[in-house]
Amino acid sequence: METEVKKAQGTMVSAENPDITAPADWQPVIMGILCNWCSYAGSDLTGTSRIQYPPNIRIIRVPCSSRVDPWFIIKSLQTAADGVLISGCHPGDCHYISGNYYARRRFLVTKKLLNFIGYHENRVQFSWVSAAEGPKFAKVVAKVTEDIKQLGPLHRYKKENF
Amino acid sequence: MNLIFETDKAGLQKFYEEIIAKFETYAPVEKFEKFDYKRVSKLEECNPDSPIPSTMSVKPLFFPKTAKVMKFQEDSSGTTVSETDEDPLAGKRVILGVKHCDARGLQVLDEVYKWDYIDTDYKKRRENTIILSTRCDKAGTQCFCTSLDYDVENSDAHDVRIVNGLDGKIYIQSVTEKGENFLKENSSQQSVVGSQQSVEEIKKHYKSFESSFRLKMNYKEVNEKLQKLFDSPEFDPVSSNCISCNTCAFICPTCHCFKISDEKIKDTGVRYKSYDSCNNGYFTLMAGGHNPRPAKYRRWRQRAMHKFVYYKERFGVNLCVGCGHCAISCPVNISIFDVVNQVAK
Amino acid sequence: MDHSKQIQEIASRLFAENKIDYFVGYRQNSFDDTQVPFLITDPAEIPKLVFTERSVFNLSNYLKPDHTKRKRVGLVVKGCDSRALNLMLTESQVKRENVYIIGICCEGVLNEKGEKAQNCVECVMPDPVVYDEILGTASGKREYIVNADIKELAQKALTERADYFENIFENCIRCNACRHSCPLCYCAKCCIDQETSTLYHGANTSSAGMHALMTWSLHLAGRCVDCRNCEKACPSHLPLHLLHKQNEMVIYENFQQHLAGMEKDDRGAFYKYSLSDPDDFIL
Amino acid sequence: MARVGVFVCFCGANIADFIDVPAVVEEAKKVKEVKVSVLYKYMCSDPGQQMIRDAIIQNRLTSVVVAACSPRMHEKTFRKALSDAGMNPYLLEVANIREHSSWVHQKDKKAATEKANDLIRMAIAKSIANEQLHEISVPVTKRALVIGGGIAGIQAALDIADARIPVTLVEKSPSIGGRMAQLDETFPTLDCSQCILTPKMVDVASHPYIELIPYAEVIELDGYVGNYKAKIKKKASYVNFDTCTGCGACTQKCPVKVPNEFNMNIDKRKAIYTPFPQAVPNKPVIDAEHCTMLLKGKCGICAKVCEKGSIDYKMVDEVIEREIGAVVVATGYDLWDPKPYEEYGVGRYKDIITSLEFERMVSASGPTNGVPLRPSDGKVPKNVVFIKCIGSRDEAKGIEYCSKICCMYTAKHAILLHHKVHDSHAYIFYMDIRAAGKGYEEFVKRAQVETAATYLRGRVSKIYKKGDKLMVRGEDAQIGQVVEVEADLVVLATAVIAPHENPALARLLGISYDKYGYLSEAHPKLRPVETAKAGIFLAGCTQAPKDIPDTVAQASACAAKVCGLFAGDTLKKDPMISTISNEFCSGCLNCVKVCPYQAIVTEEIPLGHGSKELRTVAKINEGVCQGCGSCVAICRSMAISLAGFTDPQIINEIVAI
Amino acid sequence: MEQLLVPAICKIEKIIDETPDVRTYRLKINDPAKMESFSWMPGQFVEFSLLGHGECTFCISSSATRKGYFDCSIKRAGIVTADIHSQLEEGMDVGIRGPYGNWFPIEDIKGKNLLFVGGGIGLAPLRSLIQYCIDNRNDYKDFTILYGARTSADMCYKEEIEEWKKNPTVKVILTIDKPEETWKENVGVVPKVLEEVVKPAIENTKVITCGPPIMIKYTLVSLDKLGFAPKDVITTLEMKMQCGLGKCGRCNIGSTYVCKDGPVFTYEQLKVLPDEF
Repeated sequence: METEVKKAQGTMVSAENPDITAPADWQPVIMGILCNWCSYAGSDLTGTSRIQYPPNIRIIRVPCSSRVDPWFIIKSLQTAADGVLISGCHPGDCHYISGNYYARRRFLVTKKLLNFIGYHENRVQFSWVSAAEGPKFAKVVAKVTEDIKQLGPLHRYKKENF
Repeated sequence: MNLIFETDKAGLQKFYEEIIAKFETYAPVEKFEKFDYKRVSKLEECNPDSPIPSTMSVKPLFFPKTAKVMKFQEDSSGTTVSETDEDPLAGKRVILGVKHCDARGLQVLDEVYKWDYIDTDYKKRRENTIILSTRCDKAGTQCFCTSLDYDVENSDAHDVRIVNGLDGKIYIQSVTEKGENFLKENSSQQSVVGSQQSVEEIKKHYKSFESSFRLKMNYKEVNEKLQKLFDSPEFDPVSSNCISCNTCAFICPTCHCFKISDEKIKDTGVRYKSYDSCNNGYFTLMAGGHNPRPAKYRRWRQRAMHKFVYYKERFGVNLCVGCGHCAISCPVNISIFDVVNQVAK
Repeated sequence: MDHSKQIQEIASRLFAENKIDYFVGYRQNSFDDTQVPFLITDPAEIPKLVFTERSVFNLSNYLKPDHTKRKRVGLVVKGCDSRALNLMLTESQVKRENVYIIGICCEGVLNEKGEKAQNCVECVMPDPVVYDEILGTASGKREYIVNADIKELAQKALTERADYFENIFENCIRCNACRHSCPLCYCAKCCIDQETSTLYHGANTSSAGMHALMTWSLHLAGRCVDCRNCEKACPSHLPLHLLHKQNEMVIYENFQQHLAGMEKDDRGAFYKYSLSDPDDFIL
Repeated sequence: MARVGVFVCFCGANIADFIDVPAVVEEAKKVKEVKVSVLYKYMCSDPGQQMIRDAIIQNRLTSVVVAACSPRMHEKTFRKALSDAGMNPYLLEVANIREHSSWVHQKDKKAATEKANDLIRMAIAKSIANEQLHEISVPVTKRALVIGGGIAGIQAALDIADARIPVTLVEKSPSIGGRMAQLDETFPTLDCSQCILTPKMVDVASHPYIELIPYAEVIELDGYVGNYKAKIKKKASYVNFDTCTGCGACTQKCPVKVPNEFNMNIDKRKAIYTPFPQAVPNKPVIDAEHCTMLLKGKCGICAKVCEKGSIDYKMVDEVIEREIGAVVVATGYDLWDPKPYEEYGVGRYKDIITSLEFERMVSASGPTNGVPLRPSDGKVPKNVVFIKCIGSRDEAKGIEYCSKICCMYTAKHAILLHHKVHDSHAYIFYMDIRAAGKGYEEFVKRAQVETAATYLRGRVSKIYKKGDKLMVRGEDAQIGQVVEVEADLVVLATAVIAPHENPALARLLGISYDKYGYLSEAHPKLRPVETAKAGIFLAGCTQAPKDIPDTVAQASACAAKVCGLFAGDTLKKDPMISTISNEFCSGCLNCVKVCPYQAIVTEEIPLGHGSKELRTVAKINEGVCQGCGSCVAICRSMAISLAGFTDPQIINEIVAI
Repeated sequence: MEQLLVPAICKIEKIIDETPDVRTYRLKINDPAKMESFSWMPGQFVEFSLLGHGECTFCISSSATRKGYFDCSIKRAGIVTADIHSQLEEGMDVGIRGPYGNWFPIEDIKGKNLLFVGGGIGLAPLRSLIQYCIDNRNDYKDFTILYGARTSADMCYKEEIEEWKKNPTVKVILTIDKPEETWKENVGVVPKVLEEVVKPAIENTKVITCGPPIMIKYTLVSLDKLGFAPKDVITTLEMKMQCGLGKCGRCNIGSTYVCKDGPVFTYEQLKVLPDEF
């Protein structure tokens, strides 16, 4: 009921927790960590193909998804990010042979653990985007952005605002 | 300074309720199956008569596990330092259910904090706090407060003490002037002013309390022996199963070592002061790699000697107050009582 | 489950044959029926050695402190302890020839309240997986049971869970007892303590606690053997097993029923992979 | 303190139209480490680079951030600008504000500008933690491995060997020659395939710098550019090549007959055989699957007739190792199996054949001595229908791509048919005629005019049997009518596909392949012969369908690449690799297990300062490490750091927003 | 306490490269009033913070008799010092708390012959005292400065040493551990040169020494051999410190707080301390 009122007033109300609200024009910050060989190349292709996607993502380049230590995710969630997207090569396509297989295991456990301690599962998402999948990258970013917009701003465990 | 009220369980409840309604009150609150001093707004939330292994001492209310020292901001013109937010522990407040040993711990800590540079924050917190202690009826398995250099019965570490008498009587007694004034202003209407008889009653009851101790030692002898035992080989075996965690120091009511650390995000940062422990191998590690206390037994020696010799030497009071918190919390049940007695055997 | 006599005999023999420098077992506490770890170098102290269902502490932890590290050690291990030891062997922390392992077919130890401990109720491997000598009767591997607390928490609403864990992280005093009591936390310098490390948080706030405990539990994911040394060591009595059991469950269910330290040379779950690992959570 | 220079590129209108560049420049100035922040139309141009060089010197910059296109585009260019100004090139960071902002947020200038600001802030923050890095030089083994002995492999091997670089050429079948050896004449010149190929094959066999290993496969490849170690399995041939003279007595006397795959199974060969008369090496091998001696232990005729005693039934597979510096992969192509075209009666009607079967038939040395014959009755066909795009450009049944060569060889087949059977007539059903290439269009014209072949634009919908003829029903799109052609023989121009072994080979070599199984080049335009793995190159159809001239060109390009790689005594290697701190390493050695390149070894170091006791720690082999960072993320004590992507760099990026 | 831990912001006036790994930072507190009231005695130390990186303890290496600034000489040894070296430039801000600790017994050594024995970066606290004594030259008798370093490049305060050499009332003896081609002064470790070259008179002499632990150890032996009474030998101790206020417990040696009761001790005082430094 209260939620409805807030929504009617143009306030964004989190689907995760109705106590979390934000102005209607609130924009999330999404930390994107992409592997150099597939996903970063894919995101470049999105650019060269001029495929438009929401501007909320901030991209960090790493050599391989296996470089992604779970604390990158935790640190991101503790600082500016409202959500995290990590993307690598499709299984079998890893430039470094097996990196994404190791990464995949860590990602699953990290995602479930974060969810277990109270982060919505959509806060942290993963994708495989190959160098050829420019359109897919745009789609993934759009989906993740939309998901996180539904969840609203992340407040818990944020580094205190100095 | 010997205002005594005699009351019963219901009266005491009322007395507590009144305080909680009126003041910023802290009391033992059960959390994860142990007691911890937390802010309370209702009597039901807490248990001022918490059982003895309370684990957490009252220390964090005066010396918090982490405190902001300052904030700083850098920009192209330079650096500016600013004070932190208001100290959340500096207001007028009352703490209920403090054990005698815990209260004594604060008294002991006062010495180091008022020595030379005065810790004004600590001082303010102390001054603004009224401590209502509850005397234990029975000693815990690791308690040895009566064996040390202070008089538990006549301790003035608390402002007001609450003693359970026999046959359901409860005595509320002021110990300090601060306590007396507090009692005068906040005495429960139901309370009956006690008499000389109640003083006797309290004393009598103390005897039975004293006799319930499992651990007893001759403090004077131990202290004297230890002074000469810096090089004792016994420190090694007594600390052999120590796993070098910092539990004992962090929960000790009188351990006061801390570290200063900065945390910076972009151009703003905060300087924190947080607990540290001499059991930590890096504690005395200097830049360049020199470490005066690299081995575990050396760190244990420092801990034991500091508690039983050095502090006494310097400030005239024994740092250990015999609360037994460390032994209860120690994952391998090392008791400082055993350590010093073993070394000073 | 009283193996005190046998252990005393074995210890005497090992000392007599000069096979060990240290023996690590348990000793009765003088004031109640609990036991503490007991390190001896002097055979005269052997009669104090005991082993009963009160022998709780995971003694593999004593293979990491400096004074036993490069010595020959005789060690008493239960099922879970031996799994930890197995991983320490796999991860080159202990030389097999330096430890003489007395494995005990565990019937479960008791918690503080005198009941059978939860991890023993849910134990998958009560028998030692690595040993030189075995005491008791092996009962074999049991079926994996999802931790009851995890199941209960998973039922709760997300925000409720978040509040619950925030409370945990808030109450952590960062004493690091959990880490020091864990046999698998043997790093020379812990990443959380390294002042050079980006993980370092000097502060003791809930976000720092969350960061530290999460990092810690992820470092133990696929390695934790559920001995619960950490939880018993925690002075704040935090339910640390929740984090580990959650990871263990996810790993067991998704990665070929991996359980840490069950087999010789079996790596932690994060140091291997399978082509058939779940992929459906990835967009 | 760090002194950072920020250089923002307009990229003409590419960036400036969608991002408020001057505002971005001003925003960057707010970061206290930034000493200079400027913009320019084209940062990658000479004046742009000059601007960077000048600013570095004038402002004593300690790191440089270029906000422009993707680092994958111009990182090298700008690094060079830095080194030209005397600065370590790895102090550069590129903020990708074109591909990641201006091009993808063209409708929201405000958001694109904000994002650009953040990306630049992140790059500045990262650059502050950048360290000076220096290229690593590793020794090279100057020997190339060529996998595949078709025309691509032959050409590459010869070109490399001519540069006096030793080459090991591995071919899986008993002879080199590949697909080209099966062809009759080649378009557009109609010169005889064998005539131009055989001399090259002989050259390979006799070249002092080429080691030819036929009937063998590469089974393992370890190491890294310049320092690979290959394991090659030589399949047991049961014939001692050293003593065999290739007299052929054994093949004549062998009683076992087996379908001849070289001739597309049109005729039979023996169980001991040379694939074709001009084979190189011209030595027979025993087909272990069919030899009765090997299968049942009876027969042994070949051994009896061999004067040299070269037959050795006890021979086993042999694994040999070669240290090599570079690999050229030239595994060629397969042909698509047209079975899914059921409506054509493929498999039911014997007189429907594939183009390569037709090719073998018209070959002078082929099974039918150069005359096409109907498989059903052995008669010479008069009306022959050729159908193109069988499998190619057919998403439903086959593959999406165009096989590139079918238009040309079908035209060739029409001409050859005309040459061999003068009174014949060719009907060609086609979708398009793709004849781009030197002399190609003319060649198709020649087929249409000289042989009067009937080109029918349209798909064939059905083939059915009528008497001993095949009725081909299709649409002639030009007249918009259904046509039916009575055919004696139908030839299907089946699609070119990647060899089915390619994925396994790619995994073995550590390179990637596309969804069709073709091996992936590093860049489709600019690095068409390299793979993403340094030192491995691609030649011929293994990368994509090609005709012979293109294949030869690519093979020569590979050779040039290999020669370039071997030009110096050492190789320069990217310094972005891992290093392990002894101080922090706890010696769990999980990194050793995780490393995909076996780049981590162990090392014994003193336990403490001056201690005699030792402890084991992990150590990176600089030459082998490829910088993936797998070990970094699994190292619990954070002892490993990956240059260029260190924890402080990444954390700086994360907190910079 | 928290306020006591808040540093004053100082500007770096000048950075002097002393040796490849030692730099002297000349500092001035931004607030003029604070700078005015900032006074110290030779031997005292400050807590120097590079904000966001941490705090380190350094002695003040100049004398308060030289007004308007103070020097800290910093050797690159650990993480924070490495950051200090790599990040700080002239004109930047740092935090300073202090001065803390005791100082050299200025009054006790009045009217005495002074022998300064320094090694490496150990000259820093001595420099403060030397400057002080030179500025009050008449209060003291003979001055001898013995300074040793591993190599000539590792010598700190080279320009100032030249100045001291020019001063006729100061005797300067330099030594390096191993011979070097262009080196014309003594070669050999400090204790050896002390015994063989300096041969100091014992009468009415105070020795002030500071240097790396190994040097101190053997210098004390030499001084003993030469017949100096422990009470006439003064040194300063290096100990891990954090607060400088006698609270954090890090610098405890027995019941002594090095940060309050030290860092200056006589050899006599050191002898009774537990061996934990």
